[in-house]
Amino acid sequence: MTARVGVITFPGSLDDRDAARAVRLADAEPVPLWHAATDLSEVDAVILPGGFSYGDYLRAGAIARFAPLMERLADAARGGMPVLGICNGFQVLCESHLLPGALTRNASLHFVCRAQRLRIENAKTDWTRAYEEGQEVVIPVKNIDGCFIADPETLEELESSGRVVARYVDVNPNGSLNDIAGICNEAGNVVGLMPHPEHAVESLTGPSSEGLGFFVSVVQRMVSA
Amino acid sequence: MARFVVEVMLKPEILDSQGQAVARALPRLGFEGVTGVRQGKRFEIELEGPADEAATERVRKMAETLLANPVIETFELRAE
Amino acid sequence: MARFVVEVMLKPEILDSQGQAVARALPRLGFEGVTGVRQGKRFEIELEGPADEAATERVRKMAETLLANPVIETFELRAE
Amino acid sequence: MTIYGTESARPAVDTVARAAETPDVALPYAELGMNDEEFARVQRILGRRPTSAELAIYSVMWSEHCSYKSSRVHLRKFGDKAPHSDALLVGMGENAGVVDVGNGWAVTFKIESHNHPSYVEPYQGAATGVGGIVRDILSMGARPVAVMDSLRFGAPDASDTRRVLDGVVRGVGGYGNCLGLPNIGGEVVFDPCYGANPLVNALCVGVLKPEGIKRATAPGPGNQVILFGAGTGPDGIGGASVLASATFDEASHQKRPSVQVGDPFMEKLLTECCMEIFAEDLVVGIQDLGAAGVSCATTELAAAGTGGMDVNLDLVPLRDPTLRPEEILMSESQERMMAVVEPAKVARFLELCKRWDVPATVIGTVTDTGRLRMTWRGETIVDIPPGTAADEGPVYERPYERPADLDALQADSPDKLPRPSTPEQLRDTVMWLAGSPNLADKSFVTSQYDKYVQGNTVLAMPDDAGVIRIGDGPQGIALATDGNGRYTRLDPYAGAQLALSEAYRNVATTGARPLAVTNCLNFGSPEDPGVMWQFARAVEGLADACQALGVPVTGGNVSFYNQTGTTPINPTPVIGVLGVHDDVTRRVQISFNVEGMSLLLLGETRPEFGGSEWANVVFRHLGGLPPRPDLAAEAALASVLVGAAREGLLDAAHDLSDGGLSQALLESCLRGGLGCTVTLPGDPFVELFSESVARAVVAVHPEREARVAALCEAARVPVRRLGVVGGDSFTVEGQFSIPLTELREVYQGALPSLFG
Ligand SMILES: Nc1ncnc2c1ncn2[C@@H]1O[C@H](COP(=O)(O)OP(=O)(O)O)[C@@H](O)[C@H]1O
Ligand SMILES: [Mg+2]
Repeated sequence: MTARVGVITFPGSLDDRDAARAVRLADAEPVPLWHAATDLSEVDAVILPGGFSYGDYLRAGAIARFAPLMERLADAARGGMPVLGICNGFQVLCESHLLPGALTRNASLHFVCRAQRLRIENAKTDWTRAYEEGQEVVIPVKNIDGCFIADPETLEELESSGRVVARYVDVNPNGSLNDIAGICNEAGNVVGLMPHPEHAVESLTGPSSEGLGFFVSVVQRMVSA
Repeated sequence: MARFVVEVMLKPEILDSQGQAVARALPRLGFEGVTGVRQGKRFEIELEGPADEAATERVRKMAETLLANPVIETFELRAE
Repeated sequence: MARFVVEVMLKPEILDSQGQAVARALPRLGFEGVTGVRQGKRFEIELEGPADEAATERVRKMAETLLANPVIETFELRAE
Repeated sequence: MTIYGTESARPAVDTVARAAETPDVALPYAELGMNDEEFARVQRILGRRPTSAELAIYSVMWSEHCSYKSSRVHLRKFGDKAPHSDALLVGMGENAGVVDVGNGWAVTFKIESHNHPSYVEPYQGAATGVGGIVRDILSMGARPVAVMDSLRFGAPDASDTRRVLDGVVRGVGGYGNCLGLPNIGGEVVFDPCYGANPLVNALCVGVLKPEGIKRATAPGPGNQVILFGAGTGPDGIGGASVLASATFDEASHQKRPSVQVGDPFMEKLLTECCMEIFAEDLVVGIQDLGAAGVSCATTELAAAGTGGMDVNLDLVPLRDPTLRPEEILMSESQERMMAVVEPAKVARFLELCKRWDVPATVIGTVTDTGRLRMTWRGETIVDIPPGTAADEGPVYERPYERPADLDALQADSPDKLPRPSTPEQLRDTVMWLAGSPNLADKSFVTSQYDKYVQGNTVLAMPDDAGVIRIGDGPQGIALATDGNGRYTRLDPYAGAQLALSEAYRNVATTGARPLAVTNCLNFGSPEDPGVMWQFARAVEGLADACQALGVPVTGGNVSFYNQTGTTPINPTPVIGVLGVHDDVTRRVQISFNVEGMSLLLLGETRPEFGGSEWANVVFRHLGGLPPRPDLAAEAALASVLVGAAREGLLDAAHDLSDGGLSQALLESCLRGGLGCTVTLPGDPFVELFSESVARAVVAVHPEREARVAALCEAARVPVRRLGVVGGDSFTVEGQFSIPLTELREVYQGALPSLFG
């Protein structure tokens, strides 16, 4: 049975078709989900793609959070469904309080697009089990509101419970606290990631194909579940 | 017609990179003696009906749920 | 120590895409009856010295040259 | 009824009936940029004075920007001399040209300027420049797949340059990134002549099926005219308010601002909405609203269709309810489109718009009356033959004359400038050039642009051309833009050819077959005979070169009046070349990736330094003649590069252009992180810094050297072994060796230290 991975399109989503391509390359079936829908079409996992939902006007992710489908998603996520928020998707997850902290304007105040080296810090989440802990991968980042912040207690809790999923290596492109590039919830099924693994799935069009592991991970989980 | 102003500022402990950039730019432009700059947002909201308690409550709810992110921001609200 | 607030808003004839996006989102969140939303910026500026005429003038100059873009924005300034 | 009275709250309307009755009312046509003769012509066409709304339409449609009245007689040469091309599906004259790239795919692309607005308000000017060209591509029926930006700013250390550059780059990025279009290339050039005249030229490319091509036409009486997208506000209508205030309601109509503001989110919605509308084949014609807004869309659609249209201006959704009809007609509000839809399909059209939150309104109907009629508040305010506004604008044969200073300029050859000769001097020159703003690393700019979005970017900056995969591959396209104002100042005919040459070469260097051309001609005032001469010569040069290289011009844009006082910018034709890759996996990059590869130099090097970066950077010298264009050599080089790429022979290739061999080698070294060692048989200064055309350096596996040499010989392209890839320095035997770390520091540090 192939895993069905939903990809939500909000108005202003940009990397939805790329996320679907990545799902396909991981041998799963991508299922387009429309933000205004009221059910999740029986998917096994969901990706909130990158982009500028609602233009990122007001705050990145602030308006998309209220999409009808997000209520369903929140329930499903609490019930253990794997959810990956990439860039704008990460911002939506934080705005929805499915993940702690917030993503604010980059320290440089510039949009930054670069091939970024990351270290996978937690290889046990639903989206990282195809990696080794400590493995380094090169994946694009591209954002202007990618600076992860959280209050000291939250940060301490994320660090001590191993919920920092990925960290920037060499360069911190946006000023994130503790070089944090991605985090997860307590159960490890909801992951937010600022870099874009869906743009590192073919070496022809990305800096590497090392992002594929995120999508392979969730497929492996479906199979083992 | 009721008019409200909602002012949203980052919590003081949150790094305000935009405010800091302004603060850094000022001396370059010849403005000395500035000891701090903070940058936030300002919304003007117009509602049908009178500017009564109920309207204020509605705007407060908008501010809490949408206009400000309580994780990093605080807001103030006033009728105009 | 002098404290000023500078409020920067788009000129009324300039498209306020951010305010409009908020205005369009509100009904979907169950907030009806909102007839207009405008979004602008708010700066808090702290200066050394007293909040006198001269300080006000300096902040006005900052607002004109850096905080606001006179081509599309207007500002208001007040001491706090 | 009083004519222009204030007796009621309702301002008076200048109706067609009124215009016929009051021939002597003075209209402010001069303020709208119309001369006496043009105004008289409008009167002759209409047989009466125009209403103020009609004047609004004619004045914008007959403006230089919309009518090409000064350039048209010259631009014809692109058509007259166009080489035959089987690939051309839509030529010049539509919103953008369309070329067949094979395998059932077509591509449309165009470059356009937004220079003046980008000086007034850099962020919004640049942002709306991107937005405007994207809508042109959209209106051809294509999905936009990438953008490029060709930028020119004043002296890097001039006080205003930072403001303009910062805003322009943020604007290009802010709009394109939010729209989800990868930025795959462009230019950043500094020269004092662009100080108060920055050039912001934006290119967009889109992909479609040949059967899906859409046209700007309104055929079929009874078909509905739908305006969709953003509301109409007082954007960019400084001129219209002259009309409104001078004629009518002095007090309440201040001169309106002329800044246009972009909303990329709305454009993204518009794009997705159009894709679904096209997929269901819901339109018979479509036009974007750019400069001249509703005036342009209605007149052009009607003129190209059955010929008539009735429009009710009261139905135009307004952002500002106080707008007068003249202002509605001239408004340049962004993110709007106009579609012509069969009545039976209107409901579905509106439904799709609703799904995407795109406001859409039926505002008119196609007729066969031959007249464009518009009503406002129940009165007829426009009744004109639409073709007279859209197609029959004035055409000027402006006087032109070779600039008086050109002889002296060309005589002032760089030959007398002292040249570096010792190893130290040569080394210093390499470093100096590498760290000069025009040659230094542009990552400070390009890292602010998303190049990955859509997942089809095969090559982007800093490679020689952007390459985009089409469909699921393996086919794809390559695009490059180039222009050199210094060369063109020295010799406009050659300068335009050199720009084409370079873009052509850049595309071929990636392994793509060059196919078609777009151009943006940035010049001073056409009323200056010297400028007009530059323009005529440049167009002639470009047309001849396109013919020689077999690549037709498919579209473009002219921007005049780029001057400060009476001083024009250096004439700056920016040329975009589109090429095709049959298999994008065979694309060739600039980076030296593998130790031990042999370096070959293709092409012939002559001592050519007129207009060179060396003369510019070291001496601020501009004089002499630019490098000699050699189109035959260019075509031969391209055939070798394309053939070698197809056979998979090249590990890297980089064309030689600004800064010459030295610059090309160090860019390839720094990109790949590997050094090189080369031997220069001739005068090292000439070898390193000459800007002769039709040259490229390639890295090939030693075993493949012979095959590449054979290809060169067959095409009569001179080839010479330069050296080898490897190590961690840029070494010229017997001269100098510069550690890459040192080079990297100056190359990458320059722009951040100026603008960071
Ligand atoms: N404004 C820009 N936007 C996007 N890419 C740019 C821009 N300016 C320069 N580039 C890219 O940087 C690289 C180097 O530019 P340049 O040296 O001008 O190239 P070339 O000499 O090959 O034409 C190219 O890939 C070019 O497309
Ligand atoms: Mg090149």
